[in-house]
Amino acid sequence: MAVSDLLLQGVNLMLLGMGIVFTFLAILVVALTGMSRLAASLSGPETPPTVAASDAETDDTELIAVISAAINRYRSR
Amino acid sequence: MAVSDLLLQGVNLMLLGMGIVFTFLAILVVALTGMSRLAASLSGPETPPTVAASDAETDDTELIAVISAAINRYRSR
Amino acid sequence: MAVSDLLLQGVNLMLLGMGIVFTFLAILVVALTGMSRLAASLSGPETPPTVAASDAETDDTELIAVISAAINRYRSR
Amino acid sequence: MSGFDALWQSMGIANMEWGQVLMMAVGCVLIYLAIHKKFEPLLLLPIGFGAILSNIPVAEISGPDGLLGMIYHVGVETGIFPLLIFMGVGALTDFGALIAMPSTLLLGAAAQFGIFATLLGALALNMVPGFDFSLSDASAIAIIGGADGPTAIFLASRLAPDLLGAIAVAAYSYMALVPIIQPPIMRALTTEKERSVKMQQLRHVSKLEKVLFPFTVLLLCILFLPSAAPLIGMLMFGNLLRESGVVERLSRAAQNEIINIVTIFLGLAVGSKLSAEKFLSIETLGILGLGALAFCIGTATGLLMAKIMHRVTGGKINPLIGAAGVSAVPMAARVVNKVGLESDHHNFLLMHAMGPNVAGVIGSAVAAGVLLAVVGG
Amino acid sequence: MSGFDALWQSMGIANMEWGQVLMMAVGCVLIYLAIHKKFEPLLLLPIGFGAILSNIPVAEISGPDGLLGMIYHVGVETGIFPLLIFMGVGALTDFGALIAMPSTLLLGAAAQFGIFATLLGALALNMVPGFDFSLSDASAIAIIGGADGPTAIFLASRLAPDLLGAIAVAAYSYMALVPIIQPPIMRALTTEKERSVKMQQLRHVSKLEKVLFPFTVLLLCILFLPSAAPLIGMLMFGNLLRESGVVERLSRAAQNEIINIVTIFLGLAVGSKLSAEKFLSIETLGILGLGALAFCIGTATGLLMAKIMHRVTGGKINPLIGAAGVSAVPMAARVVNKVGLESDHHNFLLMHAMGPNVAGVIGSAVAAGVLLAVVGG
Amino acid sequence: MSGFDALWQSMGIANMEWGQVLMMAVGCVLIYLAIHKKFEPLLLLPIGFGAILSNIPVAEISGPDGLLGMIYHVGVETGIFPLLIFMGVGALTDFGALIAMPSTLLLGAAAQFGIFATLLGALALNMVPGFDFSLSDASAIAIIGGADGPTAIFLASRLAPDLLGAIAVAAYSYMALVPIIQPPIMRALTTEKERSVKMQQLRHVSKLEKVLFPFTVLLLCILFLPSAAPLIGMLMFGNLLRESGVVERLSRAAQNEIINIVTIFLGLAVGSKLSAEKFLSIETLGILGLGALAFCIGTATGLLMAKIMHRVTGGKINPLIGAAGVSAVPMAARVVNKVGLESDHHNFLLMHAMGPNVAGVIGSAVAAGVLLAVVGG
Ligand code: NA
Ligand code: NA
Ligand code: NA
Repeated sequence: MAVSDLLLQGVNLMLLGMGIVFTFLAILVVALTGMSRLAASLSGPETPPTVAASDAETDDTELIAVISAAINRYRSR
Repeated sequence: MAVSDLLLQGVNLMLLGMGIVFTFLAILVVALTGMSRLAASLSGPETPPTVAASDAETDDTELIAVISAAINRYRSR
Repeated sequence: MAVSDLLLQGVNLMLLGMGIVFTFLAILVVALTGMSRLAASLSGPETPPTVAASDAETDDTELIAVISAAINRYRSR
Repeated sequence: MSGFDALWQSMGIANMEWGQVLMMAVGCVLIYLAIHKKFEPLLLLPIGFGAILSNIPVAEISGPDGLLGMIYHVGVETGIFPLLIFMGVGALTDFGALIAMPSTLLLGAAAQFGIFATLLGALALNMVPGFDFSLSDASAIAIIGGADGPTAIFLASRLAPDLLGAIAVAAYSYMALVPIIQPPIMRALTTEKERSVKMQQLRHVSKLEKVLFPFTVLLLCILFLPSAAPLIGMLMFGNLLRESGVVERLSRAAQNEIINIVTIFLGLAVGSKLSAEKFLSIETLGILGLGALAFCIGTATGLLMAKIMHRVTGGKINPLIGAAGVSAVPMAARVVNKVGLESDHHNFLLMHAMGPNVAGVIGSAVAAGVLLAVVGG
Repeated sequence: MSGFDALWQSMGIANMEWGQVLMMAVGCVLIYLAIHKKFEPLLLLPIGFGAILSNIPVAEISGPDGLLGMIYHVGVETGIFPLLIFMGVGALTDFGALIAMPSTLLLGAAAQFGIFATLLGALALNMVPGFDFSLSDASAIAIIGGADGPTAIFLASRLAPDLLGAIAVAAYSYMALVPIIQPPIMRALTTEKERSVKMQQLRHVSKLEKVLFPFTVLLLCILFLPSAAPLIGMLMFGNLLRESGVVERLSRAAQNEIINIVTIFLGLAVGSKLSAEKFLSIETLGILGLGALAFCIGTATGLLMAKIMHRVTGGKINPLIGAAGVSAVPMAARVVNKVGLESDHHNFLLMHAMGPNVAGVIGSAVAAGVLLAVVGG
Repeated sequence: MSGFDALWQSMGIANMEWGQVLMMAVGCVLIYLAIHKKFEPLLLLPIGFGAILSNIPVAEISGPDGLLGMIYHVGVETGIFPLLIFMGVGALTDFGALIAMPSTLLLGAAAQFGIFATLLGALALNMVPGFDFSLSDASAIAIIGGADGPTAIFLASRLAPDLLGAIAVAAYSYMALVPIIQPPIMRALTTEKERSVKMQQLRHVSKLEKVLFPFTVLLLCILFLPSAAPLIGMLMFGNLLRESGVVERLSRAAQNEIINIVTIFLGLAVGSKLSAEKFLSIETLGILGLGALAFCIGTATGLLMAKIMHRVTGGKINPLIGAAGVSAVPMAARVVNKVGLESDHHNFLLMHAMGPNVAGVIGSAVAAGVLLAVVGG
């Protein structure tokens, strides 16, 4: 195939490709925004589960803090 | 094949199957009882290895206890 | 094949094999010695990285020491 | 421009069929149950996602060159994945309660009646127009009553690959539903007094007994039922890795790396069998109904056998533990414990229920062996 | 003695070709970069070692019966390894920043222009004597601009297996070079004032949103671009394992055991494609040049789109975060953070850059889907 | 009723052959040795269990469609499993002691005489009626003298698959027996004074040396013995993962997940080769005898070479460390240490024995390469 034909195909593919990538991700922006609203309306106040989750995280950090503190205490003797 | 034939086969298979399952597991009851006796006679007094094993387990629980205690102590300060 | 032929082949293979194993590993002795010299000349004083590495190891042992000590302290109460 | 046309033709919306949409919805329901209701999430989440992926139009992910198709071919068609899961289950299971009280094996045996009654039920369904279950199909469906996921997948992959998706979904769903299915049956078939029976503490089981146990079970399997040898062999191999005490590395690998990796792949591969033409049929409804029946019957016969043992032993056995004979480890044993606590707040039956519970695993593997030997031969 | 003769004939020095020596040197350079410069060592070290092994004369390690040849056949030709890596990436990635600010997806989209400009560049190179890139070749080369290793390997294994070695090496090398390639472009295209823009703290993202996210992305993929479904499907499956919170075991397996094991094998297998006749050609130079171009263009278009968003939002967006749209997670986001700190020591852009950064992963998977649908169909 | 008949025909007791019973007993003995005597349990336990499973009548577990048969086909016939084990061994091995004292390589070389003497012995056995070892068979048997399990399995799978079971069992059994086999030979060939020699502390080995080491070894292998490249290449790849310091994830995967998983499967697969017709033959007795001979000769020649080095260096080398040259890592080095402590309670030879010990691994891989090049060509 002549290079010019290939390049023409390439330009078409570029336009098509960027078009689709942009369209796809733009629709995804809309979809994610809608999804977040749906999630907010589904879970209502929704604070409780979040708190629980962050609780678990606190525990985790706390554990690390405990261990670090223990080690520091031991070292500082 | 007619459904009635199939059902007949099914009844046979049911009788055979439950028979074998029961027989198999009943023999296994006997075999396990024998196995336990054999084990008891093989190991004689047998307390030492058991103690060692449970020792290891104690260590494990003890370790967990130690860590929990350490964490609790730290938190309660 | 006659056993004597096989044995002859075996003797050949033995001589060849031990010869190669020895030659190979002897060359490797030379190569490793050269490699070590190369490494020494490449890294010059070279102490810093080594120190860093052993530092990390110390930390590791220290951590184990800390934990063991903590457990012992707990037990000895 | 042909690119646009090719692209439109390659879009999902241009090729979507109703059946695929429905199957993706089924996949979403399974995932919802897994996440929100915690229904056997380790299997149902990958199965549900596999169902979605394999019903995507154009992509052919469950085709012979697609990821899920290849995983199914390598791991499920060959039986390798269920067997590796069985090895992991063996490595994770402590058979101590069973060794301490071997008579609970009879409870595990009785509960397998759910399997064979369902077999008959599946064959009887052929009288209803629209159903056409062969003896192989009926056997594969019946094993749902074994309440043991890998056994069900293993048997279905051998006897009725077309029904595998529905059978696996039914098996894991009902295993998850055990806390809902079993208690009413347990209360109906036992008296308050029976439920309050306190059982003697289990004797200590020595390490030697635990090491000899896998050999004892395997020996009987070899002598009488070699068709169950792959399942029971791998179960006992895993258990030996655990109990031998000398191969800690391998035991950990069987309990963690291998079983986790295989579970992901097994779930996805099973999900790849949830295609519309296979799953959206009247037969699936039949399978779901028969599966529920199987669990109920198995629970009932386990309980009845336990009542007999209660009588024979002069009241030493709490009949509730019979319900654990269906396996569904450790869910069924926990249900027994919970129902027992309702009658007496200080009666912990968990350990006593573990005996019939693990006996149920062996029992359904034995039943699978019988079905393979007679039907699959 | 024929043994001696056979042995000499079997020695490496008697059979070594120049190309093999050079390719082993290339392998050593890759390993040097991996160890000494910390260039994507997880991939480049196994790739480099694979290159050495596969160029050993006589041994035929990358032949059909050799270890690397078999690994390549099973894992790369089938696409399984890159897909499993994608599952692991999904399980390792927190898409929270993207969910909190979905508009950053547009940055991920703009940065993919690097891919398509490079496609054109590769085709234009055909005007230089010695180059003969087909549309498939050009597409596979272009995906280097996606700055995403597994996507590049997946697409190359489908569209241009002969170029796979060079493409994978270029992709991972430039990903490692992001801290060197991007900052000058970032400084050239933005003003000091733009670089100092402080962005609003990201809102909290609920667990439910994180669970719904994979389904939202997958749904669009199913509807519009099923050819990207294997990649995006596995990415989202991994992410669901992570976010569902009920399959901790499987999430860990995807994040550790599976991705680590597969990375070793994928690296070795890619290395087995670094043979002299394939790699030591003018085309490789072209690929390396085009790859650099792709990264630069992608960075620039990402930045330009971010400048547009900066204007549109009345200055709420710091244009620097556009550079993270090329993906190269998390390196590009860190570079944004670093360049941002140069202008204002208290301006931490890391979290804001993570949005376009992970958007870039989705963007390049979408671009790969388009190329597969149009070129690979 | 045909069901009954089919079932009886499907029972193990109806189909059991004597050979199978005996082989299961062999399997039990191996497991007993593994558990009770701690004989290389990581391999001998799975091998023993594999032997039991594969000799179950009717079940055909080691047949082409059986689990063990498939595992053997995929992992052992292809050589993949031993090579992955070698990668793991490389990742687990610290070659520092060898780098600090490269001359100990000569001890590793000398100990390989056990291999070649055994080769001759195997051929000579053909003079005894009932033995008919080809040159390939003899080579595969001889490698037992390398005291290295994966090397033995790799070579046997290539040169004499029929003897693989017996060879692997012999190799691992004698490796386990090293603490019993070696000390008498060590005491017989050395004087009390020699055994009391204290060796200079090993010099510090830099990180750079450890990183360059795998390349040095691989380079020689490439130049002179590419037939050993798969083995040595994977060993050195694993070691580079370990020493590079930049791929901690991969190093851990090679040292744990991969080697543990592969060990389970390799053991089972090797066990599947323990069939009555292959194992219960006079040839197995020959192999066991030759294996013992190989270990004794290797130990002796290692010691003798160490005595020469003792003289040459003016007494700086403790001749005991020569015994560690047979490999059997780290057992042989520990035996050296123990025997050394008998003569002087403060003489710790462990680190000095690690040099020849790991040299023995390289030495037997080199010997395997020679045998493959000459015999397998
Ligand atoms: Na069951
Ligand atoms: Na990208
Ligand atoms: Na050796």
